[in-house]
Amino acid sequence: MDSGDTAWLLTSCALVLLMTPGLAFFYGGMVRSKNVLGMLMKNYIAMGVVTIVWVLVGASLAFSGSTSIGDYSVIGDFGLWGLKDLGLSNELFGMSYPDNVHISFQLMFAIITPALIAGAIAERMKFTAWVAFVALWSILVYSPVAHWVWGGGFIAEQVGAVDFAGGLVVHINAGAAALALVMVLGPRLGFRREVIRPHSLPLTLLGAGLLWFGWFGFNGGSAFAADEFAGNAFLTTQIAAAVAATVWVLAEAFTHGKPTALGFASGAIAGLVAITPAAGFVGPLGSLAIGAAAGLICFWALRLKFMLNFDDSLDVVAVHLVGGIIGALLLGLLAEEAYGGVAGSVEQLGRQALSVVIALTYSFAVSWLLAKALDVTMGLRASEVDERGGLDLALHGEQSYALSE
Amino acid sequence: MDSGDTAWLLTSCALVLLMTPGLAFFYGGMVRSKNVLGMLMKNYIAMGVVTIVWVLVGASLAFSGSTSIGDYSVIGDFGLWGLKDLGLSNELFGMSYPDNVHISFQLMFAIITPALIAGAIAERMKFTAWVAFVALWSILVYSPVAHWVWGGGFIAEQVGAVDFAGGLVVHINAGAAALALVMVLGPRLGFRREVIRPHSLPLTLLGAGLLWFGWFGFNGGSAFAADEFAGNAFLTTQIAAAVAATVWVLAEAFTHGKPTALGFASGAIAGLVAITPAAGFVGPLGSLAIGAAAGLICFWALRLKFMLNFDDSLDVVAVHLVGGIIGALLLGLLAEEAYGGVAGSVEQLGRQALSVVIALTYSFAVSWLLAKALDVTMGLRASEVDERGGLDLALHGEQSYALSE
Amino acid sequence: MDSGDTAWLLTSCALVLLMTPGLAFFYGGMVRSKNVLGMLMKNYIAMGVVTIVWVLVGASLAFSGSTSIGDYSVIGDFGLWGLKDLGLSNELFGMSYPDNVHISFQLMFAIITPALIAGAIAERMKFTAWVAFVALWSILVYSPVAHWVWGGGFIAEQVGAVDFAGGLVVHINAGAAALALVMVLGPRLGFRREVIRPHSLPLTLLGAGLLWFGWFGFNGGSAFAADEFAGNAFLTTQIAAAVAATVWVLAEAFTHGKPTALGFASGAIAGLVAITPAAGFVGPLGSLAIGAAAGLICFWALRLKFMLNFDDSLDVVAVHLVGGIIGALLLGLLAEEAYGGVAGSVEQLGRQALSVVIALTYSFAVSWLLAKALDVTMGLRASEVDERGGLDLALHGEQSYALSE
Amino acid sequence: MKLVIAYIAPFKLDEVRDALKEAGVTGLTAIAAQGFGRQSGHTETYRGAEYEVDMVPKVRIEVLVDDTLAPTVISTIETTARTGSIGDGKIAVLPVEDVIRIRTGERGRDAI
Amino acid sequence: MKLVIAYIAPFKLDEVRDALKEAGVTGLTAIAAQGFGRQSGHTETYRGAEYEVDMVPKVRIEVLVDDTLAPTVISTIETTARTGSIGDGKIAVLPVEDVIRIRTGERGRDAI
Amino acid sequence: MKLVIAYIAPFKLDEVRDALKEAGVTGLTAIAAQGFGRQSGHTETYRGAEYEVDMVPKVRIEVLVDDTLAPTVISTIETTARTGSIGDGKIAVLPVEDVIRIRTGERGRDAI
Ligand SMILES: Nc1ncnc2c1ncn2[C@@H]1O[C@H](COP(=O)(O)OP(=O)(O)O)[C@@H](O)[C@H]1O
Ligand SMILES: Nc1ncnc2c1ncn2[C@@H]1O[C@H](COP(=O)(O)OP(=O)(O)O)[C@@H](O)[C@H]1O
Ligand SMILES: Nc1ncnc2c1ncn2[C@@H]1O[C@H](COP(=O)(O)OP(=O)(O)O)[C@@H](O)[C@H]1O
Repeated sequence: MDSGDTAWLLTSCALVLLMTPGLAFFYGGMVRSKNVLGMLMKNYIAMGVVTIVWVLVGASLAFSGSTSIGDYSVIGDFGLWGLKDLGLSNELFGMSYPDNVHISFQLMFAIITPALIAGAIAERMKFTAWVAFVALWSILVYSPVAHWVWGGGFIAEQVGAVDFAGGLVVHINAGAAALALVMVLGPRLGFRREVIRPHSLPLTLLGAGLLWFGWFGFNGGSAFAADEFAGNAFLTTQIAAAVAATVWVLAEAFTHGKPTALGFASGAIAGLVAITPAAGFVGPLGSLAIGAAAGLICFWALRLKFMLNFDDSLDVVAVHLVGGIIGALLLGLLAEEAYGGVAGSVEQLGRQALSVVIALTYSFAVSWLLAKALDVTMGLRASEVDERGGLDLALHGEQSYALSE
Repeated sequence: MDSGDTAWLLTSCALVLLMTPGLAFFYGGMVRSKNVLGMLMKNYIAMGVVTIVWVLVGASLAFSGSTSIGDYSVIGDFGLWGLKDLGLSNELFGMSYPDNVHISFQLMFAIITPALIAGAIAERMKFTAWVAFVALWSILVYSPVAHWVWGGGFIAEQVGAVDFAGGLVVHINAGAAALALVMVLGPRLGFRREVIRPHSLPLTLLGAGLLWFGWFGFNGGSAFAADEFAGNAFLTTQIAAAVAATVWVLAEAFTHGKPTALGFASGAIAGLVAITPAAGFVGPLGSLAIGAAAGLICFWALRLKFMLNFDDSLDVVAVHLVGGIIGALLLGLLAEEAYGGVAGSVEQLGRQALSVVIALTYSFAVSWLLAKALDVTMGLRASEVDERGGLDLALHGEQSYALSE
Repeated sequence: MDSGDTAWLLTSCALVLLMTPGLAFFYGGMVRSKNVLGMLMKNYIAMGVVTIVWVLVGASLAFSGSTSIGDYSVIGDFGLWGLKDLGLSNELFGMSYPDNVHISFQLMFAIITPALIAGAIAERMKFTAWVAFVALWSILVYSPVAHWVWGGGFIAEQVGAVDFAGGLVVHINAGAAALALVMVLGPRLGFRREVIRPHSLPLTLLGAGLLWFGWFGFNGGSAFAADEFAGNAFLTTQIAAAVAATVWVLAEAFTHGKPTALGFASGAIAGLVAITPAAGFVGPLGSLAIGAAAGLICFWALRLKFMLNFDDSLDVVAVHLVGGIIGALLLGLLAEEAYGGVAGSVEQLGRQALSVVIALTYSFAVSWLLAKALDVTMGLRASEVDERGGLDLALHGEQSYALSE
Repeated sequence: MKLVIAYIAPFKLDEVRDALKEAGVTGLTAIAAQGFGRQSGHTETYRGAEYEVDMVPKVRIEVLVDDTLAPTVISTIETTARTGSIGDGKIAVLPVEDVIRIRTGERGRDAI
Repeated sequence: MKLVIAYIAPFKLDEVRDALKEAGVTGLTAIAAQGFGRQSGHTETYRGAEYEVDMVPKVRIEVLVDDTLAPTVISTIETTARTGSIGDGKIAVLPVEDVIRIRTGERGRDAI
Repeated sequence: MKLVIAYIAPFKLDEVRDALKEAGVTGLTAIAAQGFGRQSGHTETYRGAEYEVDMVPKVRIEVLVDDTLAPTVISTIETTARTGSIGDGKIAVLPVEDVIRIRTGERGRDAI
């Protein structure tokens, strides 16, 4: 084992964990003040629930052994349940750092993925239903897709698509689930009629700053070593975020006349999302192109929800689903063999496109069924009175701010 | 020296430093808006004062040489005062990283420990008295206890208790001091009569997020290397925090009907506290048990202050003293030799219990005397008018928020 | 290449990136609530614009090759434009970690330097003019000065001055530019007449905490390895920050009767600034002296703007220009050869003084010309109505807070 | 002239303002308030300590109107702010002796 | 009917509200305010710049009452809000011409 | 006695308060408000969704005065709050039946 690689992966684990609070504030700033704690909790609770699920079965289903249909490995097994046999070596995963670090690193990805979905269902979903959704989704959707792409499953083996740090597993997966959940849940009261303003954009910018920071662990750590490939992934991450944020505010300036702070933050996240699957496969100029595409296209994709009339409240689809697709596809063209061993080509683009369709379809379908099932059994949505008065008081019995004394 | 270990310890130093601002916001969100800056300052000032004390004498008293009573080493010496002879080697501590990194790492622990106490005396203690308390407490309590446990002192050598990352030295130590200080200081005006609400729970959740993040350096760094033991401590830390937070909100849901955001944050900290002494000695399942115990028992311990009628304003006793004891004792039973060389047993439990009694008694007694002495000489408590009007204006001449223009 | 060094430098890159959001909040808390987003954006946009400039030409001008006037290398060349030929090796810079990590690390410095200037022009400068200023300043001022000091230029080679982590390149450079820009821009409406209070000091303290945390990457990473020199720079950084913050609040207590939270934060930053050029050249006691000097002198320097009547709104001159000079000069006296190979001496002091004069003069002059040019062409300043109503609405079409629903 | 004060639910503000505009009102002022009334409050729990909070967030609007417009203003607020559930709020009408427009110095009806 | 306005110290709000409830008042509205009066202000210092701030935080409550209840309301506020030190605040009584309950359309005394 | 209410631009508050002090006013209360009036609002854009916002931040001050001082108070506010552009705000004068100083129980003119 290599202490330098271990040091970097430990650091990366911590950085990725921090992304979930970062995301909570990114989202939390955008809701109305009566729903702030409800929003933060929908993210923070993932740090609790998904960790438990992961220890019990999630890690095992994703990364231990393989259960196949024909040649296609579709899920792991229960060999690692409870992490009882994790031990202290690096034999399970054959990395240059201990297996327990790899399990922690993967856990942090498993946490933030369902947390991303929370932006879509802001200000109206019941907390209990959310907890159930997260726990079940983690098992039924996250672990399988992670297995297909990173755990020796069929997307890596048969389809031949690549995903450096989670374009498919994290962003497309979460974005498709967000769409499904919103379709079952319905729009907020007042959607498209009332002015629903962010209650504190400074919190959103803080969240964006923490996300950007943490993303270096997300993408840089996904090189699984402290080496030149990690360095390249780090640099491409920075470039894509910077370019997408800048392009986004330029697009705003041309469209609405004014560049906004929320736009900068949104653009940065869009760029980070899009570079995620590609970070280790492209170089600086490739990342510049991906960042520019993400800034433009995701900005444009904001209008989808108004065109198609679904209340994806904090734009998970436009940023994560669309951004993830941009990165997953563009890497098929822009990958240079020198960086990560994959060469851009029309064939690779085809493989990438197929993998996108599979992940998107699976996540959408299972998430939709899951949402329906929960809606029928326990009810997905807070009552109208609770929604009007705000979820903080109704569901959590707390107020976010008491600034007067 | 090993560059990988050095890299991880440098990172851990930075992470632990960040915990003090994190703690400041965790606490700062819970006070009323007239006392926010007073609260933040009581934490931040520890980064100033304790650093100075540590450089001058604190580090030396804790980690240089030993002064014994009979066989029992009770304190270090002045050999390292001013850190003049620290040098650039790793000879003093014989770690695989430089001595100056070890001194920095230990400094960060010395800073956060008195800062933890600040939660108990929120909204009423004079700033000057607090500064004096912190400086003297650091010398009279922190350095000795650190020496006993980690500096070759009698708790490690004769009692045979272990403390991975500071159950005794940090949490029980701070919790006992908090109790003593509160008993001398008395309750806030309006305690138990008025509604005293947190002024900004988002700040508290931000603080909790930063603490969780920083804690990976606290516990992970306490393996003193970037290796499989660090990886295990990292993973157990994550698990205990997650389980305790989840159990706490479950307990709330059963007791009061509603899971709260403050509860999640409190539970997470309780879990992090409890796993601290144990992180490197137990495995994933052990940490699961410790987390669950911390979530339940610390939640229950909240009522102690109402039963016994002391105004431990932000529950330092319930979270840090009780949480620290849970971890220190449970590790005596749950430790597995494979992880950290200590096997759980009734004997080990006895050693742990003895060490808890010693640290708790010493810290409580000296803190109480110190508080009394300061009360008589300079006065501990802000005037009634200052307390009513808020410490921010009265003691610091500032307002926390001026949101109107 | 060494994985431990690489791990530490990757971590340092992330830490330094986080400083720009940290700075944004440090500044953002100090402005009135109508200008918060404007302030945050002036910092965040640097992460976008400077990254793009750096990739295209900035990195190349600073660190690739050299263009000389006589023996004096005054600027790099275009050999590295677009980072096309960066590759995956460590041949360009000959470090023990990959070249792409070195370029990322230097990029983070290039980002925060112009962001520092933003504090001086708070609450009145047009966003478009600021973007143009940052882009051009990065090319015309940052890259040359970085080249002179760190890229093989004449300050390192002929003048013989040293600058560990950016006293000249970052702080004096930004401080002199801030002064120039303020002189062209003029004071805020109501400067010295109206009460202009910070709208949220908790945000400022949060920013200070993040800056302190990130600074460990700034100074610690500037040892370019995970070794005892990094450990020493880390420790001196901590000491200087702690001492300066403490001295500052003491000075306040003596002068105004009350230590303030804003004072603690300001003092910490002053100490961090002053130790920056010296961190790797002095030991613990040297850093103590530098911290104390920074705390006292920068506190005193706050009154300069009132004496000389320029509205350096958030005191970039008093903290960064004065603080940077303190560190750059004192290291000439206090450097000990054992730490970083430079011995304090009157000659070294002379070299340092000369380098200060050069950097200060160059930055001031070019920044002044640039500001004038932009003022004539596009106008530097927001209209009076926009300034009265606040930049958030006028320039960005957003409100920072909507706390009522 | 009258000053019409109304305490309404915060989410009704936009609707009421638009309706008043429609009805010919040229200005109003709104303030965030906390109301106590028949509408039951709620329980907040912080670390196990339960607090009964009777105050609910309301918006207090006030409209200066000419006597002739007052009835319209009142009925407009009544209609748009009503949901039929407890907590809809109240309207109060106060006499006003004089109104001055600061910008022009106009007084009385012209100043509204 | 009357509108009783009182400016009181923020920490007195709970006590005053409870006492008014006791005295038979069925509703009130509270607003965060900044008061200037005989109570001396304070000095704030930001980076060495000292500002004299005369305004202190107050809470402004207002209660719509029937004429007969007005004296009770006034004396209740007086007794509970009084600490005896400068800054206790003031009470003002204004005439009210009409009150309407939005939910039901009731008017006058019944609407209170 | 009168209650003089004024809606003014937030940045004028300090100036108005100082002028009133000068003019002999011994107290006032200020509240943050949102005003809608002739002054055009503005557009806010969040992720491409444009909102027309008519409300602009105002400060609402109120001063209890003796009848004889009322004209001075009004003209002082008029002069200092005026900038000449739309949105300078309005002043309203309401009759007050009684004023009580909580601290002392004084009533009427003496209580102001
Ligand atoms: N007597 C009163 N004086 C001042 N404000 C009142 C009074 N009664 C009610 N209010 C205000 O009206 C709001 C609604 O009153 P409430 O009694 O809850 O419902 P409703 O008016 O539908 O019966 C309260 O929250 C409060 O702000
Ligand atoms: N003339 C006034 N008009 C409006 N509000 C006033 C007036 N005088 C005092 N107040 C309010 O009452 C509060 C207390 O008044 P102050 O003169 O400080 O104390 P006291 O009423 O005990 O003499 C002030 O802060 C202000 O909010
Ligand atoms: N009829 C009204 N009732 C209550 N407040 C009003 C009324 N008209 C104006 N205001 C207040 O006065 C402010 C300024 O009014 P506006 O019409 O914009 O400018 P002006 O008074 O200069 O014509 C508004 O923002 C609002 O707060």
